Amino acid sequence: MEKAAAYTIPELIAVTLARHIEDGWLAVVGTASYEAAIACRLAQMTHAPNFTWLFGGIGAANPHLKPMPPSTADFRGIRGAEAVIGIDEVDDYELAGKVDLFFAGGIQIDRYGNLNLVCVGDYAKPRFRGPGSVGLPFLSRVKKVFIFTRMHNPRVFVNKVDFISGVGHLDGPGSRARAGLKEDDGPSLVVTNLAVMDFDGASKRMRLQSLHPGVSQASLIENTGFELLRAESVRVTQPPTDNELRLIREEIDTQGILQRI
Amino acid sequence: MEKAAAYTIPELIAVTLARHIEDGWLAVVGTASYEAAIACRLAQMTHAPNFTWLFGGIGAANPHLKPMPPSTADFRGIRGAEAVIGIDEVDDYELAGKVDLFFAGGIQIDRYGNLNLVCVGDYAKPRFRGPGSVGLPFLSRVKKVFIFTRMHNPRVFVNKVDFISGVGHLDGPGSRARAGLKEDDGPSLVVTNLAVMDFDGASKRMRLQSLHPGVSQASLIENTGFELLRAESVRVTQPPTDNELRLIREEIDTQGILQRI
Amino acid sequence: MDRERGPPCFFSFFIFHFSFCILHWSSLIVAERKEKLLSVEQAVALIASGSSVALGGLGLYGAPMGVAREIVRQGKKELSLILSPGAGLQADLLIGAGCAREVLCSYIGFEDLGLAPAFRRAVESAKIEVFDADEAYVVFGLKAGAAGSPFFPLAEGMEGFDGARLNPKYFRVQDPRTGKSHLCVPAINPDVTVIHAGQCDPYGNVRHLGSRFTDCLMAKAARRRVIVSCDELISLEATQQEPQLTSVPGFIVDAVVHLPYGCHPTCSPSLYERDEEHLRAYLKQSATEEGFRRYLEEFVLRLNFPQYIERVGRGKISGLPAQGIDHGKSGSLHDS
Amino acid sequence: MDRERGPPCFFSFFIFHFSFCILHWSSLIVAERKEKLLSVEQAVALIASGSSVALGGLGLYGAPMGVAREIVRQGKKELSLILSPGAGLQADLLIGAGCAREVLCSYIGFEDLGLAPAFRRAVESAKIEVFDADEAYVVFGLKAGAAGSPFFPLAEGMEGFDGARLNPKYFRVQDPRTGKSHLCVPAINPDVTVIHAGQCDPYGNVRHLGSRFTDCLMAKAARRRVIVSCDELISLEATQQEPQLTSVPGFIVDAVVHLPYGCHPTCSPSLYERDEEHLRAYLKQSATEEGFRRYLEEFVLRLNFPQYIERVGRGKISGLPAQGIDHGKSGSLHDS
Repeated sequence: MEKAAAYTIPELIAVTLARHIEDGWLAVVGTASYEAAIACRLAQMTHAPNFTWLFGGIGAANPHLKPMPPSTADFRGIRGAEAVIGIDEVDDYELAGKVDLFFAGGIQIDRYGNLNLVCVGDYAKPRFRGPGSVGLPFLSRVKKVFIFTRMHNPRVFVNKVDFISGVGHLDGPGSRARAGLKEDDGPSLVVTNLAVMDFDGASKRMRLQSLHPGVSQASLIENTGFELLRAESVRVTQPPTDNELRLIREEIDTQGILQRI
Repeated sequence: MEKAAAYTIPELIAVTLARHIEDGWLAVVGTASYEAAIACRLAQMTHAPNFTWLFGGIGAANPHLKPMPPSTADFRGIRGAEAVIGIDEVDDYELAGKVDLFFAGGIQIDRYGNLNLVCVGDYAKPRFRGPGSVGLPFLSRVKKVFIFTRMHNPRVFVNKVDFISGVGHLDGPGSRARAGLKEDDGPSLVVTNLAVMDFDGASKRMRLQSLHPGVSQASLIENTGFELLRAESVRVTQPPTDNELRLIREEIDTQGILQRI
Repeated sequence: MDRERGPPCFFSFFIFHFSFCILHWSSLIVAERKEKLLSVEQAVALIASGSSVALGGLGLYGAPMGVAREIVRQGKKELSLILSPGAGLQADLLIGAGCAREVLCSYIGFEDLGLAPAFRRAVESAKIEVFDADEAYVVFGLKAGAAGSPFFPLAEGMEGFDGARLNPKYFRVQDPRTGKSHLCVPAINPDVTVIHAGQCDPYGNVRHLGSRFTDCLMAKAARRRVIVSCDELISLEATQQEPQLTSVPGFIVDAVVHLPYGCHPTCSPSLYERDEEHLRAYLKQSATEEGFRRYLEEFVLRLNFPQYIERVGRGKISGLPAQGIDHGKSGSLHDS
Repeated sequence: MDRERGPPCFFSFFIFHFSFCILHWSSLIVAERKEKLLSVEQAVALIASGSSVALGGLGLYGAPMGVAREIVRQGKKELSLILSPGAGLQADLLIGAGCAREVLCSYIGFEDLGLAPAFRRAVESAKIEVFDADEAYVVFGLKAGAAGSPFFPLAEGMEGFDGARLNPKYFRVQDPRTGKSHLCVPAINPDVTVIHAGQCDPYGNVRHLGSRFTDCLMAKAARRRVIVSCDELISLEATQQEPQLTSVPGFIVDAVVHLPYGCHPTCSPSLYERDEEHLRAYLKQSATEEGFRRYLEEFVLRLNFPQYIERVGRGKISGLPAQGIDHGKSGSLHDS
C-alpha cells in the first residue's frame, strides 16, 4: 500500500472543489482564489477534460498554471491558455448566463449561502469595511456557486449577512423564485478549513456533509454562527490521493503556494 | 516653369478633399472611398501632420496606404498604421461625438446635403434599391461632412432625397436645431467629377465654388437636379500640383487605383 | 476573501485509513477531450429552417461562402439573416436562392465591384422583408446580445436616419433621471452564427489572420450555435503557444469545419485574394434572374464543396497573389 | 457609393495657367507633428481639484503609482475617483491623503496581501462617500460612456446585489416593448483618465505588455483628458511596425509621461515585479493613521519622482525577478 502524503488545508480545499466540478461546465475564478484556480486545472487533468474555466482579471481560458501565479491579475497566468479575453468579455459571459460555475467567498457567509464582501454592521457606518463586492453580484447569473474559505469561524459564518454582495438562497425556499432567479440554481457546495457542506434541497439551509480529518463536530459547531443541518451520514472528508497531490505539486502549483498560505 | 502633369478626376477629387482637411481633426473613411482615404494621407503628408484618420472596416489609424488596397475591408490597409481598432471601437468614437470629419456619398444627394444610400422611389416598393446606409447615420454625430462622388448627374443630385441615410442640413435653416443637432455642423463641402461646392451659411443650400478645368457652367446646371447657388466669384478648381500628384502616385496610390477607376 | 489572515495551517499527519477506498478519484479519468470537427454538411444540418442566422465577414473579405453554399444546397427556408455592416456575396446568394424570409442589414453590396443584384431584385419585387439598420444597430445590438442585455440606448441624434422611423425594431426608452427619450436598438441574439477564419483548432479556438470585423461579436451573441469554418486546422498546442491570438474562444464554438478555400470567391485575409474574375462574372450573369439561376445550378446546387473547388480551380485560387502578406505570428505585416 | 458605374474619366490635358499661383498648396507644409510628452508634474497639473478621475490597473498590477503620488504632492482635493474592478494602493493612497470626496468602486484591497487600510479607515469613520458598484457597473458604465450612450441596461437578476438598492446611481428603466423594468447603470465619463503601460510612443500610442484590464475602456470613456505614464518610450516607427499591439490609440491621449518604474511598488507586467516587501511594509505601517501619515511624508510628499525611485532603490526594482517573461514582440510568453 502506498504511503499517503502529507497535505495542507488549502490543498484539501482545492482537491475537494475539483472533485465536484462536472465535465463540460464553464467556470469563472475571481480574485485571490488560489484553491479554486488549482481545483479547475486539477479537474481538467483528472475527470473533466471538457471543463472550461476563465482565470479572473487576465481572462485566460484554460491556463496551465505551472506555476500558479501570485494573483489572478498576473499576466503570467496565461501560460498554456487557449485564449485571453478582456475583463469586459468575461463579464459578457457572466451576464449572458453562460457561466455554469463561480467560486466565491466572503467576509460573511450565511446559512442560505448569501455572501458579503462589503461591510459588517450598518452599511452607512460600518464597524468593519470589506474590500467590496467585485464579481459576486454576477452570482445571480450563474448556475452553481461553490463557496470556499480558509476562515471557518463564527464571525464569517453568520446567521444573516449584513450586506448581500452575492446572492445565495436569499431567505430560504421560494425566495430566489420571488426575486426572479431560478430556485434550483445558486450555492451548492461549501468547502472550508474544517468541513464540506452543501444545501438541503427543501429548506435551502447549509448542511454538513463531511468533516475534515481530525476536526470534531464540537469544534465545527463552535465555529459556525448558525445551526448547521446534518446529512444522514456525516463522513470524513476524503483526503487528496497521491495522484491528486502529485498533479497539484508537480504539474500545477509548482511553487507551492497552497503549501505556504 | 515646371510642366504640370496629367491627372485624373479621382486624383483631382482626392487633392481637393485633402486641401480642405484641417490639422488636428479626427476623420473616418468608410466603404469604397478611395479618394477620401488618399486625401487623408495626402493631407498628413502636406499641411496636416496632426490630422488623424481611421480607415473603415479594418479600423487602421493613420495607415500609409502604400499602396492603396482595393477595399477598406482589406487587412493590408493597416500598413504603417499606428493602431488597429475594431469596428465597434470606430463606432464608439463616432457615436461619442469625437469624430470631426466623415467622408460620404450617396445614390442621391440633395440641395441641403442630405444623403441616401437606400432607395429611389417609395421605401416600401422602391424603383431602385441601393446597398443600405452603412455608416451614414453617424453623420449626425460628427462635426463636418465632406461629400464626394464621381457621379454628378441629375439622378444623383436631386431636390430632395427619397430616404435619409445620413443627415445633412435637413429642410434648411433651423431644421438641424429642431432635430436636436448643431445647426453649424453637417455637410460643408461637396467635391464631384464636375465641380466643388459648399453650403451657404444662411440658406444652408448647396453653393457652387469652383468648376473643374474644362467644365462649363451649362454642363453643371444640366447635371444638377436642383438650383445651385453661386459663390460671389466662381473660380476654376485648382488642379493638383506636381508635388501633390507625385505624393499620390509615388507615396500613396502606388498601384494607381485613382488612375484606373 | 479572508477578513483577517490566520497563521498558515498545515496538516501533516499521514493518511492510511482511506487507501482502502476502491473508487479513487483518479480513476475517474475516463473521457478524452472531445473535438468539435464536423463536415460542412453536418454543420449546416444544425441550422433549422426558420432560424435567425448571423453571417460573418465584411465586404468581400472573410465571408463564410462554403457554408453559405451548403445552406442553399440543403434548401433551408425562411431564414432571418443578420448581416455584418458590410455584407456581400454570402447575403446575395442566400437571398437570391430564396432561403431568407427577412434580413437585418446596413449594407449589402460588392463595394467597388457594384451592387448586389439578387438583393436588389428581391427588394424591388418585395420578395423579402428588409429591416434597414445603421451600422450601430448591428454592432451595439450584438454587444447588448453578448451581454445578455435587452437593448442598447444610442447616443442622441441618431434618429435623423430614416431607418429609425421606418424599421419598426428601433424603439424609444425614457430615462427616468432626465425625462429624455432615447433611441434604442434591441439586443441581437442569432440562433446560429456562421463565421470563417484563417485558422482554428479542433476545439474551436479561432484565429483570424486579418481583421475580425463583427465575427467575434456575432459568435458571442449567438443564442444556440456557433459554426466556424477555417482554411487551416491548427493544433491545440499551436493555439496554446500564442493564446493572445485567439479571436473566438473555443468554449463558445459548437462546430469546426475544416474548409480550405472556404471563403472563395471572397478573400481570406493573409491566405488568398478575392477572385475578382469570378465575382465580376457573378455580377454580370446575375443581372437577370435567369442568369442568377444558372449560376446557382452551375456553382452551388450541383456541387459539393470539393467539387466546387475543383470546378473553380484549386490551383487558380492558391495562385491568387497574396501581395506580400506574412500570415505568420501575430498577424504582422511587412511591406511587399 | 455610385449608383452605376461610368467609364473611367481621364483628364489628360496639361495645365499651364495655374503655375503662376504663388501660394502653392505644397507650401502649406508648415507644422511638424506635435509630441505629447509632459513631465509628471505638468501632466498632473492638468487635473483640477473636484474632477472625476479614473485610475487604471488591476489589483497590484499596472497601477499608475507615479502619477497618483504626484496628485497627492500637488494637493488635489475633492476628487471623484472611478476605480477599476480591482483597485489597490493607488486608491488607498489618494483616499488616505484626503484627495478624494467620493469613490465609485467594486473592490479596493491588496488581494492576497490584505485589506486596504486607509480606505477601510475612511469608510469606517465616514470620511468618504462610497458608491458601491459591482464589476458590471464599472465595465458597462465605461462601455456606455465610450459610446456616448446615457446608460446601459443590465441583464435580468442583477438586483439581488444590495449595492443596486443602496447605491443611488443605479436606476431602473422600463422597456416599452415588454413592460419589464430593467436595472441600469449610468454611463461613466471621467473628466480625466490616468493609466500606466509598459510602452508608449511620443504621440500617445500605448502598448500594454500584459493584460489591459479596464485601461482602454477608461481611456475611451474620458470626457476631457487621458494621461498615460509609461516605463519605456518607444519610437513611432516601432509602433508602426506592429500596429496591432497598440492598446490605446494616440489620438485619444493628451499627455505621455515617460516614467520608468512608474508602477512601483505595483507590478508593471513583463517589466518588474510587485515589490512585496514595500507593499507589506506599507500595509503594516498604515494600520494606524499616524503610520499612514509617516508613509506619506517619507515616500510621497517630500520626494519627487526621481527622488522616490532613488529612495526605494532603482537597483532593487530592476533586480526584481521577472520570472521568465519575454516582454518582446506580441507580448508572447515562454515557460521559464
